[in-house]
Amino acid sequence: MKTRVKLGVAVAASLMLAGGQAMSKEYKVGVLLPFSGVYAGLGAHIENGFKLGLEHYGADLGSDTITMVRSDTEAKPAASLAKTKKMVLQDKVDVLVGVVSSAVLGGMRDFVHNSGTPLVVANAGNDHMTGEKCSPNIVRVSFSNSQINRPVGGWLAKQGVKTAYLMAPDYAAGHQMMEAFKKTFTEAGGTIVGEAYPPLQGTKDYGPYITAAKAAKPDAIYTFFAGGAAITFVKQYHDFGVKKDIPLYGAGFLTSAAYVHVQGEAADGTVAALHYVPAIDTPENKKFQDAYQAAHQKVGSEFAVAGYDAAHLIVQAIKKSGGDKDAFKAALSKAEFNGPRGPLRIDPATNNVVQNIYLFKNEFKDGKVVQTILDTIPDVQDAPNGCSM
Amino acid sequence: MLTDSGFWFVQVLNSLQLSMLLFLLSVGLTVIFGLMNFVNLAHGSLYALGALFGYSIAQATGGMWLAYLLAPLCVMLVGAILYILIIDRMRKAGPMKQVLVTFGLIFVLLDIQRYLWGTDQLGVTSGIPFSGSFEIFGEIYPSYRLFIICVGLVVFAALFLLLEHTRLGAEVRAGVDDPETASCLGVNVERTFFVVFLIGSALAGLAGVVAMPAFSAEAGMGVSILVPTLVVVVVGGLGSLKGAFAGSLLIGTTLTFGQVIIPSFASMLMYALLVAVLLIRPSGLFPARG
Amino acid sequence: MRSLISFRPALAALTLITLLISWTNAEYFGMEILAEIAVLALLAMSLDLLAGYTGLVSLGHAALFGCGAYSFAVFTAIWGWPASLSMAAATLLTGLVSLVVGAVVTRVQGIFFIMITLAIGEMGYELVFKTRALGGDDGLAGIPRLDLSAIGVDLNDPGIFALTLILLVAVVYLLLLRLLGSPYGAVLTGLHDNAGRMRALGLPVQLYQTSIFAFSGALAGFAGTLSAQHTMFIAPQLLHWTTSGEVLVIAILGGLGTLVGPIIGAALITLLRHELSDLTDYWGLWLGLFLILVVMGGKNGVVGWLEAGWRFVARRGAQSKSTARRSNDAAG
Amino acid sequence: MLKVEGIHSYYGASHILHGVSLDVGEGEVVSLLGRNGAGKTTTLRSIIGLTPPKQGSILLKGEETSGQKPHAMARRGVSYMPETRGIFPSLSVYENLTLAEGRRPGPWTIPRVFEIFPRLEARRSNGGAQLSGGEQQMLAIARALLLNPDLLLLDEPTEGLAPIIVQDIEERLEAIKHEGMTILLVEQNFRFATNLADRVYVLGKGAIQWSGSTAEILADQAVQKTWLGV
Repeated sequence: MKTRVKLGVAVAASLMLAGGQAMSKEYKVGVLLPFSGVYAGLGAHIENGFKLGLEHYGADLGSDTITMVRSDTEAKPAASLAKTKKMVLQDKVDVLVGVVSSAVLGGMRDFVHNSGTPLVVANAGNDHMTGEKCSPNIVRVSFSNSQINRPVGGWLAKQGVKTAYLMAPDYAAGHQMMEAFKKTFTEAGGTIVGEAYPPLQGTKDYGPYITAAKAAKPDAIYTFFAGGAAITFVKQYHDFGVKKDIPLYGAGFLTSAAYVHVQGEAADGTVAALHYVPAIDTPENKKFQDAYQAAHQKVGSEFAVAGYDAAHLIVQAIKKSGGDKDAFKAALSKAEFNGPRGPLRIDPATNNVVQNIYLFKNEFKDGKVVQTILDTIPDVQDAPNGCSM
Repeated sequence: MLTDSGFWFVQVLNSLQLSMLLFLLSVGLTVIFGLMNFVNLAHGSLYALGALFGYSIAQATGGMWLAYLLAPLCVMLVGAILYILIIDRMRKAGPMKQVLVTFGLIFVLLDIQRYLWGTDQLGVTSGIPFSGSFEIFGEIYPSYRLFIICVGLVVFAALFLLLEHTRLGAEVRAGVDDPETASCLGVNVERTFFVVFLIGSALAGLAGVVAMPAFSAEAGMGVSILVPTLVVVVVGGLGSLKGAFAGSLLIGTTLTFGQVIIPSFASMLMYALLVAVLLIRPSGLFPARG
Repeated sequence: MRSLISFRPALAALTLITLLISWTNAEYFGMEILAEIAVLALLAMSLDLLAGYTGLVSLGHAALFGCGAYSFAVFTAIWGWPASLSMAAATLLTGLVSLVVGAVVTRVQGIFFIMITLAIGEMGYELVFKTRALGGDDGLAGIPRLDLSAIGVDLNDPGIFALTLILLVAVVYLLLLRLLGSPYGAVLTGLHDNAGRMRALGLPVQLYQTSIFAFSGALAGFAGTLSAQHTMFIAPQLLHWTTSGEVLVIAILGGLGTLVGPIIGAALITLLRHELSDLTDYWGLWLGLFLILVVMGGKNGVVGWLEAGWRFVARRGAQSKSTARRSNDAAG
Repeated sequence: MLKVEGIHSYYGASHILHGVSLDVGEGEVVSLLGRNGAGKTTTLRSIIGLTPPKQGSILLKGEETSGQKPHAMARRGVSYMPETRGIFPSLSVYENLTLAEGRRPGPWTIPRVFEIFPRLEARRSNGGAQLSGGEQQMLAIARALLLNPDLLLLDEPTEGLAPIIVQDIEERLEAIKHEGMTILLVEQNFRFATNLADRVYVLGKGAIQWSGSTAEILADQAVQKTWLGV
């Protein structure tokens, strides 16, 4: 009773008529995403993007077909590990894709590393997974926490920001993002005048933190928040009227395309950095957004793009390898193509993606938030950080 | 910063705002607890429903005022359905089974919310009253937060009058003290339970719809608010308005000033406070039943 | 009545046999499920001692489970102790922690007990979540399994691991059965029925409650060490109050105060969860409804239903036997 | 007024009443006597509906009322004063009274009960928890009267009170009796009960063991000794 999406069936059928039956192969992709629990929303975005990617690129495989087996990770490490094992050992999938939470990725890591089945990570940004805990079996097509924030420190210092106050939720990703920013910002001569790490869960009342940050009188506030916390934070920051004195900067999840319309006027003036902005003006992005918006009546977010590019990556690697397991893995590590986010490639030294980071500004015009790209930092690549394949 | 009186004044307002939100949530729960001896873990889900109904109504009408009025009524209707189908039948089942049934209800209501409203965050960006801010002691403070504080105080005053100066209030207090005797005096205790459950549900819904413009609405937002609400109820003492009010202020203040003074241990502080209060007063600060 | 007393152990034997039969048929994933069931069964049995037999409903039990898992992980993966020693030390440590916690929490009753255990459990969760040395929210990996190669047992084989856990469930079940049959067990049941009267009789009620809290905690910690070995990775989720809630669900669904109920509950919930989540993304809805219906059915969980069914069958059997005898008499 | 026939009542699993039958005529004061645990309180609780009987019938003014809820019984004119008196501690004396007032039309109003129990008027705004035992008893009786009942069920109105207060209460109940009130009285205090009652039922082991007029029981030493231990 698995949900199976068969794609390229028509193509396969027509080729079969042409006598290519013996040549066609079926590839199984195991999709591991949270479909329930707090990350269910992200799971849905990535899955939608992944399906769209298979639609757009699946035909490239000719007579070969890709079958999806999906499993709900519930964002719980133990449950996810059991389901990963099932996919690899029982369903015998050729490749795994997905994983939103870094804790879930941490739980799967050793098993995936020791199994022969590669995993394409479509969200979880934990630096270590393409650093000291990297694995030839784990390829990340989304981002790493430090990759997004590292370029911002120098950029911000160049804009004349001398002092900054940091704020992020109190968990690994929050700390990694802030650390990466802090390093480049202080190297460029900036000073951190204060930091606050509110709890990840709980009442989500940032009033007290915002009041404290304001009292520290920095030139700018640099933050990372995502999802409901990002909406609440941006709204409250706006309501406290701090923005005119202290501009708000952050990792781009702060004003993600997934929910910036909910923030509305509150997002106005916020500048953020991310590997994808819907405003990117390329034919690849237009094709993606047109199709995505037609199918789902909403803007494709960076999460959807990660799913979409994961599909592209897998199709490309299958095509290159012709079905050979090792060649497939090698092809994943060396993939290179233009996606909605622009040029991207996988760095064989870490298996992390190399991509542009966009600095973009949110402006509230005529009842809508408009995002415009201020600057593009090309080919941002993570150092190996203890990774040896 | 530590000597800046404006800073501390704003933090006091912040703590009041959080306290009032907690009060709106916990007061219904505590009276249901006290009157019916009923442990309703699904109370947080009603909060989420209030926010989500409020979102839909605001979308349809283009403003919040109708949402403030109608969303609590919608939640009250859900409360009525829950009462008739489940709560009423579980009243005498003992706390353990009640915990279990309402724990199951959390799952059910969560998935219904996800099905109806999806998994994305929702929020309104226009038609919000008091969306500006005002200046006080040289600090800028959002007017909407003051609005939340006022709603909390008004509800407290209204409930105080209702409980202390009306016949329904006397019947509720009598029902908390001794439901058997109250029924022998002609009080339809079961109907009183029902009315109190509806009011409690509506207040949870009100909390949700009032919080929605300042925060956002999403399926599942009720689960994370449940624990602080339970803490307020237990610290305040079961069944009393005074307890809910005092407990809310205590927890709201602890969380807010905890966040300012020792940010990473604010929620830990809340739990420590609960343990301390229970060890000194094993039935909370102001229990309705001695 | 006699038939009912032997009914539960018979049911336990049947459950165990069912688990063993499914073990012989299980594929790889089946082994994982069986191991998961066994760990949950141990944890739920430990909670049953508290909630079912002594009447102390704890929503902080997951934190003790997590205490066992995390201390085992620290001893093995960080300090490099052998797994066997670590298991013993982690169990003992959790028992000690439970003793201290138990001495505090047993001072309050009823709903207040539920809340104080929840609060202390959440403090544990927050502590682990924030402690970088324990991996914080990313969790802790690299946990080894017990090395029994000296006696020719390879626990890294999923089948053997699952089998070992199932057998452990059986052993713990028998031990707990003996404990509950002892005078000490009788006192516990008395505490459940009427703590006030026991106190009036001059019994050191709190001492008994604390001791069972400590024992139950140690058992939960032991289950924690097994859970860590099963997944070889642990995350703070393990300690969260919702995990306690789920274990409580397992115990009550199976039948509180029956000891075999938690084993059945663990199997049922685990299977339902995996099956339902394959069928629909809204599996929580169906699980929740199922839970509500079972509890509202008014019997003591699945065991309660089975016992009611057994009584019915037994009565019908007795009736038909006596009717048969009567007709024989008439004939004679 | 009241006719109870063969009722069986249970507390949880334990079978307390084994077919109790009794009747109370209009304007009569009937006393139910018996030792502790004989089932006296359970009989009253069964009539008012707090412990609904599983078998048997209860007829009030000829109508079957078995299984009715207590609040419905109160509205039909049965007023029950529990042994524990049931004063609400979080309500003032006045509020305790208003709770019962106005549910049925009749002669009893708050000013009128203040006439009979002037002590209550003096303490009208005190909390229920601040009253002495005697005051609580007066309040409980006053409250029961305010329902304007046709039938008054009193459970041990003298329990735990000083003799002088018992005397006081006896006088007031005597006055209420003379106004024509029908009363079913449960008592341990033999003298008090026989002073007030017209007829007596003796309850033992969950069943009626003896019944007769007050004069008869006063004469029957054997019954007193066997069932009451007087």
